[in-house]
Amino acid sequence: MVKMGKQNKIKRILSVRGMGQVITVTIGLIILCIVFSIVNPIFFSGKNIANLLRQIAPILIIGIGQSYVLITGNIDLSIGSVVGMSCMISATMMTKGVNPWAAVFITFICCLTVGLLNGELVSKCKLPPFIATLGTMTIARGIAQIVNNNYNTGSIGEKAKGFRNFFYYGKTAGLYNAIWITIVMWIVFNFLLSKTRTGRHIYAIGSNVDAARLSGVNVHSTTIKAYMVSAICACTVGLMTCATTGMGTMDAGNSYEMYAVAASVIGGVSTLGGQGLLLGTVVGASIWGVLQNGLQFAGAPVAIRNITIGIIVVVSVLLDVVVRTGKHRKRKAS
Amino acid sequence: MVKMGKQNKIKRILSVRGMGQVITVTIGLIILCIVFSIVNPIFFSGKNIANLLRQIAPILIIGIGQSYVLITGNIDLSIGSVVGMSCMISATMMTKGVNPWAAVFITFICCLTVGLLNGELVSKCKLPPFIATLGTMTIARGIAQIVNNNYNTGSIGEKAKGFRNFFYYGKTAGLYNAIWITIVMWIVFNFLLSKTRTGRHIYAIGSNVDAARLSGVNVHSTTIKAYMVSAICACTVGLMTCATTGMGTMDAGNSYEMYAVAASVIGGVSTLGGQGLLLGTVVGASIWGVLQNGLQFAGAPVAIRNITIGIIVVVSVLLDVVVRTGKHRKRKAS
Amino acid sequence: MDEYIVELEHVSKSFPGVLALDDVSFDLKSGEVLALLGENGAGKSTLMKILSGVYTKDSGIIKIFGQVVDSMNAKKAGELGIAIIHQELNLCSHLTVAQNIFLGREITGHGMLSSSKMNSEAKKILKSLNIDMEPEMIVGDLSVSKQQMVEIAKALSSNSKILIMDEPTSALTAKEIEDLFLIIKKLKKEGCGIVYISHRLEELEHIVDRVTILRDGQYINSMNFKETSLPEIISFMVGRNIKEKFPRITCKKGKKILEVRKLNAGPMVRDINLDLYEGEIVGIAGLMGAGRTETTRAIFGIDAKESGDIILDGKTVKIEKPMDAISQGIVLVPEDRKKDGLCTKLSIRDNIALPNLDIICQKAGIINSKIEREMANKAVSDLKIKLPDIEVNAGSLSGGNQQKVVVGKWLRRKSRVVIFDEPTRGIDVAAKVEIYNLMNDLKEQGIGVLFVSSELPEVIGISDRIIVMCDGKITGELKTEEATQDIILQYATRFDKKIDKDVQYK
Amino acid sequence: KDKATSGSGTKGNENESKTETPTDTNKPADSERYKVYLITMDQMDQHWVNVDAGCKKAVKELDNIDYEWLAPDVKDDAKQIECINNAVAGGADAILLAANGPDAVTSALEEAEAAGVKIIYVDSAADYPAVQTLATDNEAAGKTAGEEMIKGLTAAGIKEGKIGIVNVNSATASCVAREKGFRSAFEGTSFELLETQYGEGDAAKSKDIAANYITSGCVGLFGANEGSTVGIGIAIQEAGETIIGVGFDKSDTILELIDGGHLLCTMAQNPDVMGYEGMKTAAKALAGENIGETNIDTGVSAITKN
Ligand SMILES: Nc1ncnc2c1ncn2[C@@H]1O[C@H](COP(=O)(O)OP(=O)(O)OP(=O)(O)O)[C@@H](O)[C@H]1O
Ligand SMILES: Nc1ncnc2c1ncn2[C@@H]1O[C@H](COP(=O)(O)OP(=O)(O)OP(=O)(O)O)[C@@H](O)[C@H]1O
Ligand SMILES: [Mg+2]
Ligand SMILES: [Mg+2]
Repeated sequence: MVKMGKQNKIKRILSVRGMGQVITVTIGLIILCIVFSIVNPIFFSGKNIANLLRQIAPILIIGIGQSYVLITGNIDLSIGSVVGMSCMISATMMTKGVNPWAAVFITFICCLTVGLLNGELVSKCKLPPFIATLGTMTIARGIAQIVNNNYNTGSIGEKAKGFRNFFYYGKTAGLYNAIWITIVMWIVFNFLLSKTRTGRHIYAIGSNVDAARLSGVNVHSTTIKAYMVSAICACTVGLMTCATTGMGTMDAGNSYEMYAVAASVIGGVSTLGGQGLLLGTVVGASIWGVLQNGLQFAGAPVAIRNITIGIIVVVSVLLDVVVRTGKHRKRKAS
Repeated sequence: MVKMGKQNKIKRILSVRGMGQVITVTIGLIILCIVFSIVNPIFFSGKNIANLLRQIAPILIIGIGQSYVLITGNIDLSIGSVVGMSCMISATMMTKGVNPWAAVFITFICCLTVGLLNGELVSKCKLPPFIATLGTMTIARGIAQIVNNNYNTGSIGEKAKGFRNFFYYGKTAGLYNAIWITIVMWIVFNFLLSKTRTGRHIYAIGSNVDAARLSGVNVHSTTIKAYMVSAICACTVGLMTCATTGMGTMDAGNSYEMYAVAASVIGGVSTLGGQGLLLGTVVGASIWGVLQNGLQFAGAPVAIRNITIGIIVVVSVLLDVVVRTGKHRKRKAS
Repeated sequence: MDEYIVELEHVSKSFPGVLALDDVSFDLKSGEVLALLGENGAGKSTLMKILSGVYTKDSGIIKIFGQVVDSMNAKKAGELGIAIIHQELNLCSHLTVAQNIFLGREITGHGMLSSSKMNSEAKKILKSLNIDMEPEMIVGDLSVSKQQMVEIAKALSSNSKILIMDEPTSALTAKEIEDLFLIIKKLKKEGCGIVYISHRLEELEHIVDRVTILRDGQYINSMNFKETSLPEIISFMVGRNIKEKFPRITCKKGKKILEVRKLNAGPMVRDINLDLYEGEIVGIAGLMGAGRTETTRAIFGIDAKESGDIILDGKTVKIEKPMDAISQGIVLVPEDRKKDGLCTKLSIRDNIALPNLDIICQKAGIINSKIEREMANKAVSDLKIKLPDIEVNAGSLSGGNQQKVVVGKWLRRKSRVVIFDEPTRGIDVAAKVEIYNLMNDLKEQGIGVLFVSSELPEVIGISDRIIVMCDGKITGELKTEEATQDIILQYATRFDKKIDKDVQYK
Repeated sequence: KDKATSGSGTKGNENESKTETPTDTNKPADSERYKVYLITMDQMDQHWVNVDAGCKKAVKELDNIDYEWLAPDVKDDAKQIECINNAVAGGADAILLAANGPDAVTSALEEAEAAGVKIIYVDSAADYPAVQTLATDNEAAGKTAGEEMIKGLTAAGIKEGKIGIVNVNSATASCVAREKGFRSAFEGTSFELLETQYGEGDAAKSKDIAANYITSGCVGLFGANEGSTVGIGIAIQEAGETIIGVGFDKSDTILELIDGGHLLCTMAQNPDVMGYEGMKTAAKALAGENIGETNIDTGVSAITKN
């Protein structure tokens, strides 16, 4: 056994769950940025960076939610539909003259109900999370459609100007509010996950649910909390979408659940649970956003975008698996 | 020990893995049909039934593929994209003057490659199946888009008449060929799954991969075979789509993987592996098709369809879980 | 000192098909170390799990510090001051040492986890255990023995008054065991009551005050350790009429079937040499964790071999995966039936057919369901498996019957060697005899039988020759006539300097 | 229709001062180069290719334009807004936009205009003032389609019956407008217009829907875009009955179906004209010239057999 000095402390931080993956991917992100800047110098202009950050924002927020759920060893496929639901419910109410902030409040309640339902189905009813949230995904999309009677809403109007500025268009201290919201949410949820008891329990049930239960962790309420966080994140993105477009779109958030999985997984969150850092999710979401933005500036057609993204998802997880198996072998042999 | 009489034989069939679920859902299907017939008598007309069967056909075929993969305890998210790939590759070749049957052959090769890749990533590289096939899903969609340079193809023309009749429009013995193809594929794959060694191995690795390996099952090749079957099914549906529309659509097959999961799961295939019957998949796909068709005749808007389908997915799995836990409890108490 | 802090009265508990505890009474005083002894499956762990609220009792009374506790659960037990170190590791492998130690009762300040405080507390505990381990290391990266120490530290950190240790030393090194004993002595002085479960009887004299013995789920007796002797304890533990229970047949020893030469596979299989002849059953005895299972796994091709040869009927065979072994005629009835033996969601018919599909299938790989059904029915009637129908799920059978299915699926094919790893674990006495008879049948047919078991009486009762393993090595080979439990235990505890010579059991 | 309102003419003068384009080293040094982006709803349809082709043609003639086509991977308001933001970040002087919906992009356009970008609508306008709108009046076109269908039905001696409508989804404004126009043509007739069904623009799905309509005895079918039209065409072709099919957009497959007599006609827009004229307008606006008409209907022509 070796005594650990200060230089080893750095080493230790690097060896924290998933930190290796975060670093690998950060390097990948930097390379991507350099490549895109060379291909088209506009990519690295100040204007585009502000813009890019605002594009990363929604992906990162849903990525945070999905990361919470993935770390507990489950999955949330309903995210995209909850985004749509949130967008439609808030917009419909605003077009009907409801005060924007009241509408926001009610929207949160509705979305949290979906989160609660997900948690109950998975944790109490023991449905496989994939199926439970596939079901709620379809139902939530149906609600998004029915809420304004199968049509997108009209404009949410002038009265909602404050709402739109708050969630997307306004700037505070030189930075778009959408970015501020993302930063605040990240700080809050990162704090919850890394510094509180609930956060610890989320990791524990994802790592070994039986051990966690034997240690007195309330698996049921912890699972529900994770799904609630996911619903809050999806709801926020839905409101952001509503603020962005100034109307309710029934299709809003389509396939966002998959983007969220991709952002989380690229950032080193394990789909098997127990492992992952929200720092990684930032990098994962950034890679996703940079790819979309950079490939567009590089003039790449959609097809190339898809192929590149697919390969990056597979390779980043493959890397992770290879690294972990390597470690595991070493451990077993020692 | 009890000797078995003839009446017990029926009992035995009923007690086969998942048969209970199949029967429950069949009753549900019958009720649905009755309700729809009452709402709109056209629903039960001969013409609509022939038509309905043809609408069920693609869902059932991809359902078969997904069932194979689910029974091994994995999942295939790439199905929809492989449908798109198959449709675009075959159509592009035909518009470029390739002989339709040669095009079909090449299309199969391409799709099987995706199946093989899925199998290798899951079984050899030990990627979580969700992530591996999420990656190949994106890549395959990219290929579908790039194959005709990011555009839908034009018409596949007169020369492909035979191809179109074979896969969709023609009739044999009074039944559409699309239905015949489905029947033949079902018979073949049901036979493979229930009557052959490989089929047994598929169930075995889904039930307990370690026990299967210790019983001499080649887990690697069995996993690959299951993904191959899924690719064959998706490819066939892609060709069918191409034959139906007479052109290649890059979007073809969008979200079919989820329809396939739904058909399988409603029919009693467990997403946890080891359990399910292709007979159930027939019922699951039929429910799906009947809902789509019947709700149109009933004049229901899309939202209601989504909500209905979501609830049916959740409830049917919930029922299954309840029944199984009930049994378990009874056993435990005894 | 004489005050009872735990009193269990008339506790019973049954699992599907097994009566694990039958009207057991048990008590523990403060400031004593009580050894709870018994064979595998005697019900020790079950009793302790009931005490610590993991399982709920079917009937009986639990009194803690004189108070009757009605509905015990894990959380309540913790609050009452009961801590348990489980037999199996129960750690979150992704979390750090300190995080595991404080899981479920994290130290917080202002709603925030105080990591530094937990780390320093953990460090203190680890230090008191004399473990040189950083509290921020990830548990999954630690060796099994270190993980076991974390489990111990976790239990100690709760400052409990009642501490249960279920085989804490099975994975520890000699030094770690010594440190643990020091801790136990210290806790004893502080007035803790400690229940200590172990199969390593040589450890007892260092710490134990009293022993309580269970057998087949029943309370046998309790006595002060000083007033008894190990042979007496063993006789109470084993305590049944061995002759009737172990049907023995004699065959002529024929030619050599299997030869294992210099087999190495990981730290638990070191330089294994063994021979197996026609017409004999070779027993492999040893303590828990002696490496017997790993040896059989290496032979069967589940785990990779580092070196060594397998020679079957004079020919060296290449076995890289179980498939190879099966096709060569070597089969394994694995130890862990839930994990390795059964596909619980499949029917009995499917399970029995699974390894025999080459026989059942026609050329094109198509199953002949008639042959399949006959095979399954034959296995069921031969082994007297109790079931309503061969189509029911394997998971719905009782443990013993499941075990019979696991055994039965390997007896339908012509094999040269059948390896049984703990085939009688968790099954009732009558079923055991059926399995012995099966092994005898194989022996008569000239098939080589390797029989791994932790139950010494059955090894002695059934084998013709006994190989004893300890710590991954073969430490002795005995003819049945010369074997006694004492001698076997001596060989089985020949650790490489794991414990000083003078403290070893003689 | 009051979309693409006037008032954009005055904006034309503002850019006199804005002569320097973003620092892009690849460009020739002459100062009067402009960057123009075309932003469409997605990249899939033939329609957009034709708009792009029109733009390219104009760019060739103009020779002081750097032109690029941006499109989201799927039709999605939020993603189209990202495209607009990207174009602005990319130093656009003008944007030719085919707005996904009238309302969604307005704030993004406000931001763009604040950054000095000229906006010209092609194909479909947003509810925000622009230099010019070059589009099909979708509602009028839909009405024309309805009238064509009534003509066809009358010619076939059909005076009443059910009519089925296959649309993309209820979210695409242009297609919703077409449907509205189509429905308006039937006011006062004794035809029954059924509940609209949505096929996501997927020809195979639309075909299933159309086949169900035919089963329920429809005498006429309307498809609101390319995929929907292919869907109704092949369904009619297969049914072999005299059902009057009228659709939108023009593609090889659709033309073939018309030639085969399975579709009565399709409403062909002139996407290349939109692209070409739109680019010319952009150049004019950037040069500070007068634009004149702010709302140009690029027209539709009903393409029938021959
Ligand atoms: N969860 C369970 N389900 C079913 N049977 C069980 C379960 N746990 C224990 N048993 C059975 O109860 C009996 C007692 O088991 P227990 O684990 O208490 O034995 P033990 O004395 O601790 O043995 P060992 O020395 O092997 O640890 C055994 O027959 C075992 O198979
Ligand atoms: N998968 C594993 N990972 C880590 N350690 C293991 C693993 N399997 C076994 N061990 C450890 O290796 C040692 C040898 O175990 P093994 O099962 O081979 O012994 P055994 O003699 O068969 O004992 P048993 O009485 O349990 O059958 C034990 O200390 C055990 O804890
Ligand atoms: Mg035990
Ligand atoms: Mg063992």
